[in-house]
Amino acid sequence: MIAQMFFIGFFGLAAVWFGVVVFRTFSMVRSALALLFSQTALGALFLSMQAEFLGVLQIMMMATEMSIMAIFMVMFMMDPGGLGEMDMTHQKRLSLGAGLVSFIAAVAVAVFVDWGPVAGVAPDAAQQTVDLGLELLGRSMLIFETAGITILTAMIAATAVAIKPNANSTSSHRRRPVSINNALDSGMRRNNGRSNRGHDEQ
Amino acid sequence: MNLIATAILAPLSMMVLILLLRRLPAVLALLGAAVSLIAGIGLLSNAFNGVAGELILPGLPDMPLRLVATPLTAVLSTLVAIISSLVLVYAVGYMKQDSEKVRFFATMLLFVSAMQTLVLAGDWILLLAAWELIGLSSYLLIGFWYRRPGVRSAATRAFLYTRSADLGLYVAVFILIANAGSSDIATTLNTSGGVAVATGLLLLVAAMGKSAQTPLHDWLQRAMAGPTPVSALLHSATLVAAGAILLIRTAPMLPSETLLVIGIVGGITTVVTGLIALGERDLKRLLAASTSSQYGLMLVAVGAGVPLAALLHLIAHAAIKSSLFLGAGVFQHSRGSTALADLEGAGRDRPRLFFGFALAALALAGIPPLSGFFSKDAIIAASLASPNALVLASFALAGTVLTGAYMARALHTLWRGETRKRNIAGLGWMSAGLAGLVTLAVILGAAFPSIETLLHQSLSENTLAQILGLSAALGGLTLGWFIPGQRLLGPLLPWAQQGFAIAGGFDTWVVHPALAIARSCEQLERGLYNAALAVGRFSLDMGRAVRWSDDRGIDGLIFSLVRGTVELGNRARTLQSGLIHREMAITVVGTALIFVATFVVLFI
Amino acid sequence: MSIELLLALITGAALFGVGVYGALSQTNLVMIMMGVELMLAGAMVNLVAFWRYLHPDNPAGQMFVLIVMTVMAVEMAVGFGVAIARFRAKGSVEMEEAAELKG
Amino acid sequence: MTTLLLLLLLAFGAYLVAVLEDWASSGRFQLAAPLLAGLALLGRESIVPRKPDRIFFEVGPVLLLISAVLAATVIPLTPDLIITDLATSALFINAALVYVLVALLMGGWGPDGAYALVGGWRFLGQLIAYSMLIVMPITAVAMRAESLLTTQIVISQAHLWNILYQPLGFVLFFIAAMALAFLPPFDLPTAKGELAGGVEAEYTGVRLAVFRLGRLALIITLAAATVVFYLGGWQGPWLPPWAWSAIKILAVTATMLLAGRMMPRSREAHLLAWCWKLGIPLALLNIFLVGVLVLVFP
Repeated sequence: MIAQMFFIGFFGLAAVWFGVVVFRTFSMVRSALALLFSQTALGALFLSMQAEFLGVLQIMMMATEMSIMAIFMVMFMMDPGGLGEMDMTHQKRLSLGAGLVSFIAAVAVAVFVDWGPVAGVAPDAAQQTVDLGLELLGRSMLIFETAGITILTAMIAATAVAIKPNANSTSSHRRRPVSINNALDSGMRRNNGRSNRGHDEQ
Repeated sequence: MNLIATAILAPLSMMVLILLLRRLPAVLALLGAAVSLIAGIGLLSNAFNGVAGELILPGLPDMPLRLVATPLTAVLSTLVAIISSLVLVYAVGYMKQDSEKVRFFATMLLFVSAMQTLVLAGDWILLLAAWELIGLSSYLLIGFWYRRPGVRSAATRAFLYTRSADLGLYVAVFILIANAGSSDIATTLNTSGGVAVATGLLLLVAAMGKSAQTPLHDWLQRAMAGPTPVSALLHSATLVAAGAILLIRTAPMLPSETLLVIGIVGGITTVVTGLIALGERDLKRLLAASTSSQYGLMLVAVGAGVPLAALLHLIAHAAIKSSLFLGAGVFQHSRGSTALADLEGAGRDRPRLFFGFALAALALAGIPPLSGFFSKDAIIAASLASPNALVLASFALAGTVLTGAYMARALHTLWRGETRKRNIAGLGWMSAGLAGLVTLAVILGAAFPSIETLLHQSLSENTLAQILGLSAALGGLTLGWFIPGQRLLGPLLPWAQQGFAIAGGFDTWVVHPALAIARSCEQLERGLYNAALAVGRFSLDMGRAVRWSDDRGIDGLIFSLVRGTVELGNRARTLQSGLIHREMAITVVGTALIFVATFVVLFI
Repeated sequence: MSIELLLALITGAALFGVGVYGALSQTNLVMIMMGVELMLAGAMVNLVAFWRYLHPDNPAGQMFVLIVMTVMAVEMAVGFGVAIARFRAKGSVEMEEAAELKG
Repeated sequence: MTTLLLLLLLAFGAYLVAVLEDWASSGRFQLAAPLLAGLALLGRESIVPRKPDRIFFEVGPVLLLISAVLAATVIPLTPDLIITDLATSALFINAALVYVLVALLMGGWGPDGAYALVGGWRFLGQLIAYSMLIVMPITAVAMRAESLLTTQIVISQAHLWNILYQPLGFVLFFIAAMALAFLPPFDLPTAKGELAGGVEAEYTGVRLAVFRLGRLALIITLAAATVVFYLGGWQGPWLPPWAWSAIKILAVTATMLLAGRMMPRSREAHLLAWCWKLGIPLALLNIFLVGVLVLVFP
């Protein structure tokens, strides 16, 4: 019990700290990976709350997601390395206020609401997995299927949005939209402080 | 009981494989059919050893889907497997030129597996599903050459006919399940009384649709638009057979009144479609019409209370009719058309093929010792033995005579006339399939006693029936050979050639009434329209009066209100910046306000 | 009222607050998405905590967490699709410059 | 105790893999070569490039090693020689191995170098290609074992090994495993020829040694996972379980090392196209077939 309490506190602290780091650092890759570690700490938190399947799943999924996040940062930010140390925030005071207010409100709810009796023991991991499987393919199959369809739709929609608009008409060379490779190269270029010509004409 | 699963899954998996690989479809299709055939034979041997298999899959909560291998279903599934594999062998040759083999063989396999499911189904729900699958795949197959003119409409027509008749099956099944409280066919079979009569009639409707009984016989002839192997499969052992199989399986529960209705419908069908066949100008359409008439004979047998005879005739007819169709397909390839006028003398080109065709035709006419003889005699004997022998027997005999007549007509046309020989691609495969089927058609008669023992029933030997049947068949043959069909029909000719549209036909039964209703509706519409116009005029006058009063007074009020709204809107627009972060900030603040408001409302 | 539950809930609240701050304060689309992810993560912590300490016998709670993960993935996919499209069109994903939605 | 033993075994295996790899690449079979190379690396000065991202630069190699070792903790060598018998071991292996990607990203970003950077991001594309092919065959395996426990999975193959029960899944998993361990022909992140070593380019001395060690551990772990999932784990006649495990693992490792030697290096675009257009449908087909087998022939 004590150990569980300690672990929950520790991993929760780690998650929050990394979450803060996400918005404190200048280097975009750092912030993406900080987000990753915050999510991983959450996975560990789930594990210490005996939700084994969820914990492992969280740890597995978030790694890929956040790495992709990182590469997008590198592609789309003007200063992914954070060498320029430029500030990329606005309406700071309002945001801080909103964050604090929501935090305090949530904590207040958490403290003052009477959560009723607390269950001591959770079913063991294998049993949990079996139950979850039966639940997914049994009572809440419809929800599960809907989630799957939703993901599929999102994939298709994202691809459709992201496809290069005029892929086949290479006639106007100078007004060709910026392609991902150029973005990657330019990200690299900015990162290294060198400048290689040849992409600038495009 | 993995044999059942194999019999169904083998074609299905092969279909999936074909669709995945998109390569060498013929080989895979033959493989699937062969495996399913082996499984079917295994089932049959089990049935001979008295082992009745059952495979129960988890289905609806308290109605599991089940596949059963009783002797009857085992025999049927073996039949389906044999016919389909031989037809597939033939199709390898027939489709040699076609560019879309993948689609063709995949659909055929889907069809076969659906039919196996239907035959082996042990409960109504699975049977319904298989029924629908058959309808779908037959639609796909009939419409296979969907680019050719008329094919699409033919496919759609066939689909709609069967569908509209399927309603009967649905209602019947729901009644049965609701009545017996279980979806198992065996348990539902011992319902009786009024429910049995009603469901029997409904099932009859479904069967009429699927096996093209009058007045729903029209679609079958149009369905000739599909490739020949398709029509061979459709007509012999699968689609059309489904109706008869349905009635044969439910025969134990049908009361006498329903049986009489069934018999009469079958009888009418066999005569009417027989006449149509006599008047036909196209070989395949002739065969199609004869199919309906043969199934009419089976219904007569069912109506006479001897489903066994119907089953035997179903089996014999399956082999015979498929071989006839395959022969017709060869002739079609050699002459490039199926019109009898073009086919004159096509038989002389290939005497061996014609010999096989003729054997099958004689078998259909019921000449001993070919298989048709025994089954037809069984039917005639059954009709003679039945309580209302007068009606049924006369129908059966008439059907036999007509059968002989149009078969002889077809043979006559094929034999007379000059020969124009032309080489055909893939003749080897085709004649292989044809030979196998003809052999079946010839020797199946020998297998009937064993089937009777398998089903623990026996047919009453009746010499009178044999004499009558034989004489009827011979008479029909002579008539058809020596007198051309048109003359034979006499005054009936025009009706027969338009498929007895007045005697039946979908159009008179549905289309004209629908049109009449539409016309009356249109009249009503017109009246309403005029009334509405009158009301409109009146209200227009009212409106003029009101506007005259409106212009004074009320407008001022309205306009001021409008101005106020517009200004409010302009103020609101400044709030809406289009910048994501500001929008989000507004959202958050708004949510917070909502929370506070609810809190206040709830607790203070 | 057990300390573990309270700790977990406070963690969730803190993550949510940080997420709100990030989503509001960042100028870059991807960073905003990070903020949203953090908010969702806070929600997930609460869900798991409620499942574990209030209804450990009901797997529906875990199912709910799975759904939230799905939502995260969907949000990533669509957000990045939009980001790519915008970067092609405008050459940046700075939200300060994106006022096309103004009506 | 078990932990210590297994870690020693892992280190020993890594050494053997190093020998094998040296043999496969240079053709000379000498047991001492890796030792000498390691000593040389330890001895050499370890340079820190200009303007690095210090944290990532240091953490990268260590994280690689850690993730490999973590994945190894749920792999049973004998029925009871396993560190943690998680209830979701089969999933946990993936979870641990995904961090190989993170390690490579860090190692590629940390040193401020173009080649390393390209290598690191390349591996991201590679992951998007292979990860599905790691997860879906494992799904099929778990379907047959009706459990995620690695021990259960091994026991479920008592009568018929999965390599015969679902060969398709084995092939896919094997290829994906090679891509995960960035062995040739999938060694995009550390391509010697085009990227001058890619992620490894900027590392020297101790860090490089740790990096290499982690990579070796990764290979041996993947081989062990293949053995557990498809080759019946410790099962086998006559010999004791641990011997069978060792033999199978070494055999699989040798196959992995030799398989890609002769092939040209694959481009990540081609890899993606192949994996998503061919691999994933095949994996789905595999799952379908296994499902039918499990249902029809229980």
